[in-house]
Amino acid sequence: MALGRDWAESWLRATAATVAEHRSELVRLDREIGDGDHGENLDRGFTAVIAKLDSVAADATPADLLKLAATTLISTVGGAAGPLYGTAYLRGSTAIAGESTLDGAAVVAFLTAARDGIVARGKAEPGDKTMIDAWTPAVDAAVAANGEGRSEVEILAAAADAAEAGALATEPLVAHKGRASYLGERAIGHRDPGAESSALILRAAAETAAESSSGT
Amino acid sequence: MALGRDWAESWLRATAATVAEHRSELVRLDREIGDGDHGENLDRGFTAVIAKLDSVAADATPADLLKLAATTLISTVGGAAGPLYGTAYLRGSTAIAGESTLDGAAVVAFLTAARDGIVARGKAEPGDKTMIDAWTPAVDAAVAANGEGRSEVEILAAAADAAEAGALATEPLVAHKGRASYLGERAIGHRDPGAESSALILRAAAETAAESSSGT
Amino acid sequence: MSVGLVIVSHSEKIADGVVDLARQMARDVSMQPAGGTDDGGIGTSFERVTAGIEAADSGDGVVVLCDLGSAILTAETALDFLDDDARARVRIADAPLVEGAVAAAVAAQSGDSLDEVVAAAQSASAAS
Amino acid sequence: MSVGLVIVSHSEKIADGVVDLARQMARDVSMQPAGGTDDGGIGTSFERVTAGIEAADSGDGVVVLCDLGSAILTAETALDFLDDDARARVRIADAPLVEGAVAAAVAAQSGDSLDEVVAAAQSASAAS
Ligand SMILES: Nc1ncnc2c1ncn2[C@@H]1O[C@H](COP(=O)(O)OP(=O)(O)O)[C@@H](O)[C@H]1O
Ligand SMILES: Nc1ncnc2c1ncn2[C@@H]1O[C@H](COP(=O)(O)OP(=O)(O)O)[C@@H](O)[C@H]1O
Ligand SMILES: [Mg+2]
Ligand SMILES: [Mg+2]
Ligand SMILES: [Mg+2]
Ligand SMILES: [Mg+2]
Repeated sequence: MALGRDWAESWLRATAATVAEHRSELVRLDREIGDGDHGENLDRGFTAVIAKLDSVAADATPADLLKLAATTLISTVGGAAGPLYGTAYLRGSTAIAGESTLDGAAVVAFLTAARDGIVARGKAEPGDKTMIDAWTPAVDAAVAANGEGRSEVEILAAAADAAEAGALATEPLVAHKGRASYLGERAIGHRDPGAESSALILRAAAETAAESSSGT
Repeated sequence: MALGRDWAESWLRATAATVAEHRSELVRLDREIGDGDHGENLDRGFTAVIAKLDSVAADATPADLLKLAATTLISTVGGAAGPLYGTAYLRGSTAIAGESTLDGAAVVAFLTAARDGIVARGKAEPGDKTMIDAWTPAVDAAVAANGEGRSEVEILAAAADAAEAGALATEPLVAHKGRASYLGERAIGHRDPGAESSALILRAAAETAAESSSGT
Repeated sequence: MSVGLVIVSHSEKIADGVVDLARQMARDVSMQPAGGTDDGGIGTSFERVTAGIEAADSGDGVVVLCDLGSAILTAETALDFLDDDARARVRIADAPLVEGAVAAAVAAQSGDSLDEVVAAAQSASAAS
Repeated sequence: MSVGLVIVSHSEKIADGVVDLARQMARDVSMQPAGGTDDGGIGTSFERVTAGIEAADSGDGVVVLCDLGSAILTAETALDFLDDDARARVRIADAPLVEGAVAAAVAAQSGDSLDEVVAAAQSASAAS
C-alpha cells in the first residue's frame, strides 16, 4: 500500500514511458526557445535509467533507486536537464535515505529536497521560466496537502496538479536562466520545456502512487 | 643611382633573405613572449612575395612592387604581422604611387605612410612593445636626415639604425598590444619579435639602397 | 533573409564547432566558419575571412566574430578590401567568440537588424 | 608542475581547438579538452569533464572553463562528486571560453598560482 521500493521502480518506469511518449512535444517546446534537444535528452537519460533497474537488489530502498536514477541522468542526459534532474533526485534521495516506505512527510521531504537541489544547481528563482516554476508550486501544494493530513497519494496528486499549472504559467514569462534567456521578450508565449517535463515526471509519480496504493 | 624599380625588387629579395636567415631567432623571440611563429610567418610571406616578383612588368614602379608585397603578405602570413606589414606596404606604396624613382622626400613619405598604416591597423602607441617601437624612431630619424639634406641612402641608413635601437629598447617594456600583452610584467627582458623583424626589413632597405647607388 | 555571421578563429576546429553550436539555436542563419590558415594550421586566413563575409552577406548585413587580436587585424584588413557598399553592411563585434556567436545567432534567427545583432553579441558575457 | 586547465564545451571541436590554440602559448601546461557528449554529439559529458579534471590535476590546482550555462552545470556537478581534497583545488572560471583559456594558459605556463590563473581567465575580455 505505502510507497516503497516497488513504487519507486514503477515511478521511474512510468517516467521513462511518459517522456518517450512526449518526446517530440518536448523537442518542439525546446526548439521554440532553446536548442530542441530536451525530449531527446530526457529520453536518452530515462532509457538508461530503466536499463539499470533490473540489476537493483530486491531489498533496495526507494532512495537507492532514486539515487541510481540521479547518477544515471547526470551521466547520460547531456544537457542542462542532466545536472538539474540528477541533483534533484540525488538530494531528494538523501532526504529519504534508509526509509523503506514513504509516508506523507517523507514525500514532502523528498520533493522539497529535490526542488532545493535544482535551485542549488541552477540558481533560478520562481518566475525565471525554468523547471523551478513547476517544482515550487508542486512543493507548496504538497506541503499544504500534508498539513491537511492528506495521504501520500493525495499529496503527489496535488503536487502534479500544481506542477502542470506552473508549467502552463511559464508561457507569458521572459526567461532569466538557461538558453531561453537569449531570446528576451521573444520567449513570451512559449512554455518552458523543463517545466513541462517536470509536470510529466510528477504526474507519473502521482499516477503510480495511486496504482500502488490501490494494489494494482 | 636613384632608388627605382630595381631597388624595390632588391629590397624585397634582401628582406626575404634576411628573414630566412633570422627565422629561428624570430621564432625564439616570439616563443618567449608570443606563440613562436613570427619567423615562420614572415618566411612564408616573403617567400611568397619573391615567387611573384618574376612576373612583374619591367616598367613597374617601386609602388607597384611594394603593393604586390602588401597583398601577398596579407594573404600568406597568417599572423598579426600579415595585416600589419601588409597595411604598411600598402599605405607606403600609395604615398609614392606613380613615382619611378624615389628621392629623399619620397623615402620619408613612404616610411611615414607605412608607419601610419601600422598604427591605423594595430592601434599601438610608442612604448606598447610592438613593431611601432622600431618604426617610429625610424621615421623620426628619416625625417631628421632628410631635413639635413642627406641622400636617400643616408636617410634609409639612419632609419635602419634607429629601428635597431628601437627594437633593442623594447626589451625593458611591458606589452600593451598583441599576444605579449597576456604576459604582463613577464614580458620584461624580452625583445619584441615584430620590432626586431622591422629592424631587419629596414636594414635590408638601407643596404640595398647603398648597393644600388654604388652601382653594384 | 537575415543578418549573417562569420566566425573568425585561429583554429579551424573552433570556427567549425562554433557554427555547429550556434546552428542549434539558429537553423536559418547563414553562418560561415573562417578558422585557421589557408592550409588549416593555427592562424588566420585573409582569404577564408573574405570568402566568409561574401558568403554570409545576403544584403541584410554581416557580423564578424573573432577570437584573438590578430584575428581582428585580419578581419579589419578584409573589410578594407571590400567595396564601400559591401563594407557598409559588415560589423566586427567586440564580443567573446563562442558566447557572442550564440547570442548573435539567436538574434539573427529572430530577424533582428544588423545593429541589434551586434548589440546581442556584445552584451553576451561569459556563459549564461 | 603547474595549474592545469579543463576546457568544457558543448562541441568536441571547440574544446580540441581551444587546447590547440592555447597550447601555442603554453607548451608545458596540462590542458584537457572535455567537449561534446559521450558519443561526440553537441552537449556536455559528465564523464569527459570528470576525466579531464582528474587528468589536469597535478596537485597545483585546476581551472575549468566552460562555454554555455549547461556546461557550467555539468562542471559543478562533476565537482560535487570529487572528494573534498581534490575539489578544494578546482575552480570554475567565470570567463569567456576561448579568450579566458588563452589568458589562463599563459598564466599557468608562467607558474602562477591557482587564484592567479583564475584571475587571468576572468580578466580576459573579448579579443585583445
Ligand atoms: N539554471 C537553470 N535553473 C533551472 N532550470 C534550468 C536552468 N537552465 C536550464 N534549465 C531548465 O532546463 C531546460 C532545458 O533542458 P535541456 O534542453 O536538457 O538543456 P540544454 O539547454 O542544455 O539543451 C529548460 O527548459 C529549463 O527548464
Ligand atoms: N596591435 C598591434 N600593433 C602593432 N604591432 C602589433 C600588434 N599586435 C601584434 N603586433 C606585432 O606583431 C608581432 C607578432 O607577429 P606574429 O607573430 O606574426 O603574430 P601573432 O601574434 O598573430 O602570432 C609582435 O611582436 C608585434 O610587434
Ligand atoms: Mg535543450
Ligand atoms: Mg542542449
Ligand atoms: Mg606569433
Ligand atoms: Mg600566430
